[in-house]
This record gives sequence, structure tokens and C-alpha cells, in this order.
Amino acid sequence: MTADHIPPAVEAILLVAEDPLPPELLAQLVGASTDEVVEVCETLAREYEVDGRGFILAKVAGGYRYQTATEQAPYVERYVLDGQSSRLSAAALETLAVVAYKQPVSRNQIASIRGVNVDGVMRTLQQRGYVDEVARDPGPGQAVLYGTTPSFLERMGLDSVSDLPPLGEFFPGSDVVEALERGLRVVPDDEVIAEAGSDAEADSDAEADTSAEAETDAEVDGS
Amino acid sequence: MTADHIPPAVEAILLVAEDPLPPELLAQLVGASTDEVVEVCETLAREYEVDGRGFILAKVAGGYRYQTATEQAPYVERYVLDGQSSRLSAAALETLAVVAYKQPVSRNQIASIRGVNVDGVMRTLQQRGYVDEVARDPGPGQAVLYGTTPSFLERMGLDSVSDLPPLGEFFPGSDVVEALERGLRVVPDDEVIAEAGSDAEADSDAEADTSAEAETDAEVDGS
Amino acid sequence: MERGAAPSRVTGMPYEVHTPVFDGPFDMLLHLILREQVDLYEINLSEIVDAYLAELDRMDRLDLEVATEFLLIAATLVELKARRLLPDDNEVDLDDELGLWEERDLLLARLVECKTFKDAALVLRKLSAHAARSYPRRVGPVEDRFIGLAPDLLERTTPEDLRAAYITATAPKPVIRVDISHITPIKVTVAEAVEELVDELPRVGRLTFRELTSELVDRIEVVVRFLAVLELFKQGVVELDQPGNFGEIAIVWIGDESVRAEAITIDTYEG
Repeated sequence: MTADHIPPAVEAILLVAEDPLPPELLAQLVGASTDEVVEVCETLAREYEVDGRGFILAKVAGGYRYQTATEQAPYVERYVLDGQSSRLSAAALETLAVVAYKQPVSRNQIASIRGVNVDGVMRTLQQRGYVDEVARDPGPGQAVLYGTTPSFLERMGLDSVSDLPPLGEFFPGSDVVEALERGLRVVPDDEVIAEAGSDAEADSDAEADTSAEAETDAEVDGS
Repeated sequence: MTADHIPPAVEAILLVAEDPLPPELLAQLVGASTDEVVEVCETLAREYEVDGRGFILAKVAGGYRYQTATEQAPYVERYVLDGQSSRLSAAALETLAVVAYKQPVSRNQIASIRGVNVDGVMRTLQQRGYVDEVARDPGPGQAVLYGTTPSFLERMGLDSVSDLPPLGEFFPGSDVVEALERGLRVVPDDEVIAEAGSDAEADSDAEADTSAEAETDAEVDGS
Repeated sequence: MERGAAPSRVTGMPYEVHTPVFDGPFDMLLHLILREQVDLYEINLSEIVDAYLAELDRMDRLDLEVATEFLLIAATLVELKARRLLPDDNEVDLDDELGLWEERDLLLARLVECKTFKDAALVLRKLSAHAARSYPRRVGPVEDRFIGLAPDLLERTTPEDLRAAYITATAPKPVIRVDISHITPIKVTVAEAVEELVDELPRVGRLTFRELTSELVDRIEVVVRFLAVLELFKQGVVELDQPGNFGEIAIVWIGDESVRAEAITIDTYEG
């Protein structure tokens, strides 16, 4: 049974907190067990939701904090001038995805997965506090290994990295793998060539086709 | 009769506000009359009290703001003393920075730079002994001018204000420029997104925080 | 501005008006194979090999391991392509053949892995877009009785933080974008401008840049026209004449009638 004094004490502390507060710290401050605090926070979060409050109690980066309800974003944005953090580019997001799923991971490993040099992106991500050095590779070279930070979790609205959907979900379907396989075929099979031929014909009324073909020809000639 | 959307909108805005918000401003933000907003705030305050919340909606200095309930003071003190929160809020730090670099400067000048009312934050900074009144504007109105204190310099490990890092070499980061540009753009969003593709690689500490971005995000989300 | 974006002039397929920005060679290869459904035979390899070399160039310090790997990928691609183009000949060394298959499978596996993370990144984008709509309270204690309590609030603040905060505070605040694209569609791509020019210039023969842009309201449109003109100049179908600095630029068509817009190769202009 939870003591009555705990919920309002938790509410008051969370109101003045600037970062997500881990339940362990809250428990210590209000003199309760971590389990009790977790229960209290969950009950409070539910109450706010049922009451249709404009704020929510969110669990982010391993702690609880007050946030505005997403539906109120239009109103909040009228007031907040600079609450938004700047957009993450596709390159940054892909790099973050690799770090998040593969951590701890070295820069070289990331580069080789992405097929592109990642020094610049990693520097920016580190400056923004989304990734950080977490360890050293024990092997030769002692490469720096990177992982994601609590700021990353906050940015993604996640409680922990394990809340990310499993990577397996993103494994490309057989159609994609097949297309790639076909794209990298070593031996030209007649079928592929025949197909390509008819495609080109079918497309020829589509705009801007001719030049492309001309260039392909030139290129074939040249090689 | 008050529209249903107003209470949660008011709650959300008040949650992120650093300073007490006058009902007139709230009314403007949520699209209601001042009377309606006052009524909503009073109803909310009553609800929190009846529910025995750890926070209250207080009327302070002509505006509304969330505060902790007096009975919870011992817990809040424990948290504050704990040192976990011993950091200036982003808003306070920005205000302090403006005072430091622009001194002597009036409260109105600071407010117009920051785009928000700074009374509450200035009071905090003054109470902490980081800024103080240093002069009076000789012009009409004789506004109070503020500057940083010797104790501020000491804490920052600076001999004098002239030892602050120079701003001279500052050019807006490419993400700032880009955000501005995006604010003016009329191109289809695919392109905006593709373009944003590399901004994370451009180094910039200044996060370009914009509501325009929030819009783009929403669009990305929706697509 | 756009570092590392591979040139997106891509042959073997109709050029696209909305050219995607590629984040490196894998990205480009994936795009080509998946979205265009082409095979290596049709891909202009020099683009991709160039992109790899550009990546090597970008490396702050030459990282041997990564560099070697990039070269290996490029070499595998060249080898694969060469094999596709040359008539099958019986003198192929079986070991070489097996090696190539192996390299190819490796490359395939890596493309699949790359694609996996690309899709995972989309989820991150969604998550962060959603999270961005919920603003955290970061106000701290506001009551007078708590303000004095906390230990030194500047303890963890450096002069550099202060400078950064000043810059943030004084940075121009972007205005909320009003999307009016549905009212006044503005052509902003260089490719479209080239198309218009190729359509119009042969008829007119000679035109000043001022005349060309006189109806344009948007500065970006003027810039786009200018880039299009430069493009045509590079292709040798127009001559430019400017009597002096800031003088009127005259554009003279010197191409023949058979020149078609699609044949003009457009480099990508970013930003």
C-alpha cells in the first residue's frame, strides 16, 4: 500500500526538476521504495491522462518528467520561441541508428556499414550530445567505441535503448534482397537483358529518355 | 461556457513558461477572452487543490504560474539541496549571457532580444547575485541598467568582462541560416528534407530552434 | 555547402527533375538498383567510383582500414561490371571467378545491412518528430524560498557556455513558414529552367539576362535562371557577353535546333 504523502511529494519534486528523475532518486527523496515510486508515477500519469490534462508524466531516458501533451503542441509553439531542437539530417539519423543498435561501436565500423566516411557526422552528433565515447576497443589499435547518450533518448522520447523496435524488423524483404541480387549479378543472363530492352522501349515515350540512352551508349563504347 | 480545448492548452503553456503569464497573453495564445482564461485558471487551481496535487496554480505578479504546494516544501528543499538541479535553466543562462555581453543593459532591451518577458528570470539572477543594477539610463524614462557582478566574474573564473570569449568570429551556423531560409522557402517538402540531408555535418553549436522546423517534422511524421 | 553529396547526374536512366541527394556511394547504389530497378550493366560506374574516391578525399586523416575497404568495394564494382560487359571467355581463372563471387556476396550483404539501417533511421525520424511535439518542463524552482537554497548554479557553466547562450539568444528567430506553394507554384529547379531556356532561346536568338528575369519576383528564381544559363554556357549552346562588371549580360543562342533540354547534363545544385 502506498502512503498518501508520496504522490504530492513526487509531483512537487518533478515540477522543479529540469531533467528526467530516475525513480531511485525520487524514492530516496520521498522516503519510499523504488517500486512504490514507480507505481505512484504510473498512477499519476494515468490520472493526468484520464483528466485530459495538457501535461503528461513521461518516462524518458530512465526517469520521469513533466512534458506537454502532444496535442497541445500548436499552442505551446505559439509561446515557445526556441523550444525545438534543430532537425536531424538523414545522414545523422542513419548514423545514430547504427550507433544505437550496434553500441558500443567504433567509427570505422559505422563507416563500413554506411559505406561512407562518418567523421563529420559523428563530430556533430557528439557536439550535440547524442553520442559519446563509451569505451575503448580492447583489441589492437584501441579504437574509441561510441554509444548513445541520455540526450539521445530524450530526443527520441525513449525510456531506454531497449525500447527501440528490434533491428530484425527492418531487415529488407525478399523482394528487396532479390532486386539487389539481380542488380549485382555477375553474369548477364539473357532474361535480364531482354527485360531491360523492353523496358527502354516502353519508357521511350516518357519524357527525357533519349539523352540518357545516348549517354549509356557512349559509356559502353568508352569502356 | 468555456470551450473544452482551453484548459489543457492553458495547462500546457503554463507548464513550459518560466515566468508568470498574464491572463491577457494566455487569452491571446489560446484564442479565448481574458475572462474565460481567468475562469479556466481558477477552475484548474481549484481542481489541483481538491485532488491534493503537489503543485498549485498560483497568481503571482499579475500572472499565473505553477508552483509547488507549500506542504511539499521539505521534499522540494531536499531535492534542491541535493545539488541535482544546481544549474541555470537555459532561459536564465541566455538572459545572463545577454547581460554579460551587452552591459549596461535595461530589462526592456533584454526582453526584446530574447523575445520574452524576463522579469522572473532577472529576479532569480539578481537574487543569486549574478547581476545587479549598475546605472540609470540617462535618457527619458531613466530605465534601470543591469550588469554582471564581481561574484559572477569570480565564479566564471574571469578577471574582467573583457575576458569573455569574443563573439567576433561568430557567423550564424549553417543550420541557422538554413532554418531561416527554410522559413522563407516555398519548395515542396521532399526537397526541404533532402536538403536538410547534410546540415548535421555542418558544425554549429547554435541549435537552430524553430517552429518552422516543428512544422516540417509534423509533415515528415504524417507522410 | 553540400559536402560529400555524390554527384547525382546519373546516366543509364532518365534524369530526374527532383534529384535526390546521395549520402555516399552505398546510398547511390541502393537507390539505383532498388528504385530504378536497373542492374550493374546499366549503371554508369564512374559515378559510383568517383563517389568512393570523393569519400576517400573527405577523410580527415587517411584511415587505411576504411580507405582500403572503400577501394575494395570500388574495385569489386568495376570488376563485376567488366565481367558483365565482356563476352564470356573460357580462359577465366576459376579462382578469380570464385573470388569475384565472394566479393559480390559480401557487397550484397553490406548493401542489405545498409538498407536495414536506413529503414531503422526512418523509425528514429518518426520517434523524434513525435517527441518534438511534447515539450519538457525545464523551469526549475521558481519560488523565492528555493532559489537561494541551491548551491552555486554557475558551477558547471563555462565562459564558452555563456558565449553559446548569447549566440542562441541573439540568433534571428526564423519565421513560421507559410506554405503558399499551392497558390503560386514556383519553378525552382535548374533542370526546368534549362528546359524553358532551350525552348525559348533558339526562337529569340539573343536576350539579356535582365530581360530574361524581368518578370521574376523571387530572388531564388533569378538565381536558378542564372545557373541554368551557366549550364547552357558550359554546354556550349549559348554565348555570354558582358561588357563590364555589373554590365548587362547578353545571352546568345549558338546551338543548333536539334539541341534538346534533356541532353543538357545538369550537375546538382544544392541549397
